[in-house]
Amino acid sequence: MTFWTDPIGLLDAWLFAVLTGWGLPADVSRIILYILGGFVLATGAMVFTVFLIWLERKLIGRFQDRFGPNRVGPFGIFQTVADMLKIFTKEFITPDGADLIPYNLAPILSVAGVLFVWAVLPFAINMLGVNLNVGVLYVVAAGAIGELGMILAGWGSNNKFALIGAFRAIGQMISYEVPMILTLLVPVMFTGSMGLNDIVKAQNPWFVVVAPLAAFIFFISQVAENARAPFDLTEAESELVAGFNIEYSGLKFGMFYVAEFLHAFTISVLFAVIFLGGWLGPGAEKYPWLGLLYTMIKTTVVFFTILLMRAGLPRFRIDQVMDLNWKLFTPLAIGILIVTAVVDKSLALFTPTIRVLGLLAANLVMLLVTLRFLKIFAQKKRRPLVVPSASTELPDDISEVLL
Amino acid sequence: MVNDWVYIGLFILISLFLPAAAILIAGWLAPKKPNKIKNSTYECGIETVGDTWVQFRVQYYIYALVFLVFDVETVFLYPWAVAYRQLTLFAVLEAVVFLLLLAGGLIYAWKKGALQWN
Amino acid sequence: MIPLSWILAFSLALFFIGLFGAIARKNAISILMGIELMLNAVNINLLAFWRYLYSAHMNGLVFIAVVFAVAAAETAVGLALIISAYRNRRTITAGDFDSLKG
Amino acid sequence: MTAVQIVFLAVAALTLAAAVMVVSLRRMMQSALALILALVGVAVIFALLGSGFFAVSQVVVYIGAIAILIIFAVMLTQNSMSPEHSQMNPGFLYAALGSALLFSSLVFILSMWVGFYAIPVNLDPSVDTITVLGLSLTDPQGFALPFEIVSVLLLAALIGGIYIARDHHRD
Repeated sequence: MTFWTDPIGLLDAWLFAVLTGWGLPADVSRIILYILGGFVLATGAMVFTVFLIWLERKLIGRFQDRFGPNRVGPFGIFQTVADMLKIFTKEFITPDGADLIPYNLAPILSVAGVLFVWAVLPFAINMLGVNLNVGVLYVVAAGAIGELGMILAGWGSNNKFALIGAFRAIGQMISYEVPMILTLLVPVMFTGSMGLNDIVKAQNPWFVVVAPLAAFIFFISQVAENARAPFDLTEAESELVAGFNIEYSGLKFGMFYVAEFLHAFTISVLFAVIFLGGWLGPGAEKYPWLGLLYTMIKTTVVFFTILLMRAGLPRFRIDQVMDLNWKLFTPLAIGILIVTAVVDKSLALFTPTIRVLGLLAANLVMLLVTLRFLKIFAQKKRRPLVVPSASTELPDDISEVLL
Repeated sequence: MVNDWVYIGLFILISLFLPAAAILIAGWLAPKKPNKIKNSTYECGIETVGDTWVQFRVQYYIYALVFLVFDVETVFLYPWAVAYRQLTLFAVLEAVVFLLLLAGGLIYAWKKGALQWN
Repeated sequence: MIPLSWILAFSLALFFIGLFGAIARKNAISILMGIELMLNAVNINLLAFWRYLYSAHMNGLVFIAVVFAVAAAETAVGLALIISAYRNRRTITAGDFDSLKG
Repeated sequence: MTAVQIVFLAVAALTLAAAVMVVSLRRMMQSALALILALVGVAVIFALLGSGFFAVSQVVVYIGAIAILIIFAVMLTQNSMSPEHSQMNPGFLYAALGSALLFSSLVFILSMWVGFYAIPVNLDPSVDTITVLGLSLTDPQGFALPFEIVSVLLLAALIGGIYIARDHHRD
């Protein structure tokens, strides 16, 4: 156990020795170390958000042919720090008639719902909070807490628009949770465990290779759950009066903001861990720092994709969002689950290569069938529009968007 | 195993504490000058009309209903997925029947137009 | 460890609070919430008995899962009924649903 | 008293307080929030009893879905009950009395049962409960029938709920 093979274990053993050396019982020292570790991890995540906000603004600026923040510090890197200083000293305006407990609990729950996930994220083979044996479901449960935060915000504000925004947000989030839960079953099936670190270790080859469709659906439903462009119709900042968070000001509003940005990064890590092999890579088992590097590279790729989607795609309409979920993703996710389970079980006796090829072929067939169906539906839908009344409406079918 | 949950419990408390502490500190730093106009409900400058807690379309409830049914299935399907490696083909087919019944419910909802946003 | 008696006393108390809610409240949604509390108390009991007395068998755990499903089905249909009744009669007071009275 | 016992007592007290709030608060929304608190308390108890899977499922199913459904229903029917009036049936004191009586008599009867003072056996750490649960759920000699019946039940609930809740006047 050296600094290069197990840095956290080393630090932990050393601190444990120090604490017990002071005469503390072993249990108490262990709990103190847990609290310390948790604090470092959670605070690290929050501080990291400051950097993420700068990165995102800078990149979105570049995508849109602007400079982005460039005044405070080199490349404007201290811009968010300045923003933070400002937001910390802004007044809290509490609307009349607000239900105070839900109103104040909501921003806390929103951030906490994202932070919870960090307890189980494996960044390297031995750099993680815990490898919880129900890790995947724990992540889903944390999402439920975030939803609760939104509903409380909408309710507590005593404002029609906030409530309508909250309803829309919740409707969208719970809808996209369905394909997410279904597609998450596929990696669990391949692994035989719900622990995220076990899932990483089992990826030979990466799950994105054996279950590309599931990975795609999981990715899109996570982005939708994060409620950012192109799925940000709960907020639509350029068109509507914000969303559920309209009555918040100062840092309480900032907390929703932090939650959103941290969430975007968290789902990138999650996707990298569950489908892109997490810390797997040459030499990562021996040298966790390499594993950390691999995780970060994969996460960055996913994060860039999310940002590109945000910058490049137009916003969906609410009926498109709902149709995309209920009429395409959910049935497809059920189909994927059934086909994967049956194909994998029937190929269990063959060599791994044949198994992988079989699963790939199954995915390809499903993709082709889906595209075929979408085409038929699109033609069916399009027929009334051919009437010579020269309707200039845009096609309002989800399949149009996808094809 | 139990230790895992101790860590999770402590971590949950910490992640609730951090944002709460930040908000408290900000509340202590920030000025407090409430007045009637500032505290009134923000509805684009228009006076609030009627009861705030307006009623909502039933569509949201139907989405939540379908979601609930698919959510409960996790309790059954996740243990099945964890045990998948040790299952026989027959046991896998049982879960397929389970999923097909749920898919039948989804198709019913679709045909009845319950999934249609209008 | 926690003695079984504590857990059983706790779940009994939760059950009877739920029972009181289900009997004494006027509002149909409140009645449903009382029933949820009772089902949760039952689940605690099932888990406790599994853990303390029958940890070799899976019966208790399967039953908990079934109770989850039953609770979900009951909530879904119950609330749908309440909403439907509200739409027709503008009330969700359980005592007012008396149109079948002769 | 060990640390586990202290945590249990604190959580149990919190859960019971929340449950009392559920049945006594006048505003439905606050009552629903108290219900969520009680459900979280029960989830913690599940974790203390050594079943992390059901603790997490409790949060996913009860808080993530059932509580949200209840909140939706509360909002949909908001105007029907004004919180100024009593939410209790006229004879609620009898209900309270009856519940308390039944509770104490049951505790009294239970206290004479030997199993009441049982101490938990240590779980075999080599057995993964979730895997065993999954195996027995699909085992034809085990619980395959309940497993399939549950899917029929859920299907029935889905169809029934949608049929009832839909607005029949609109179409």
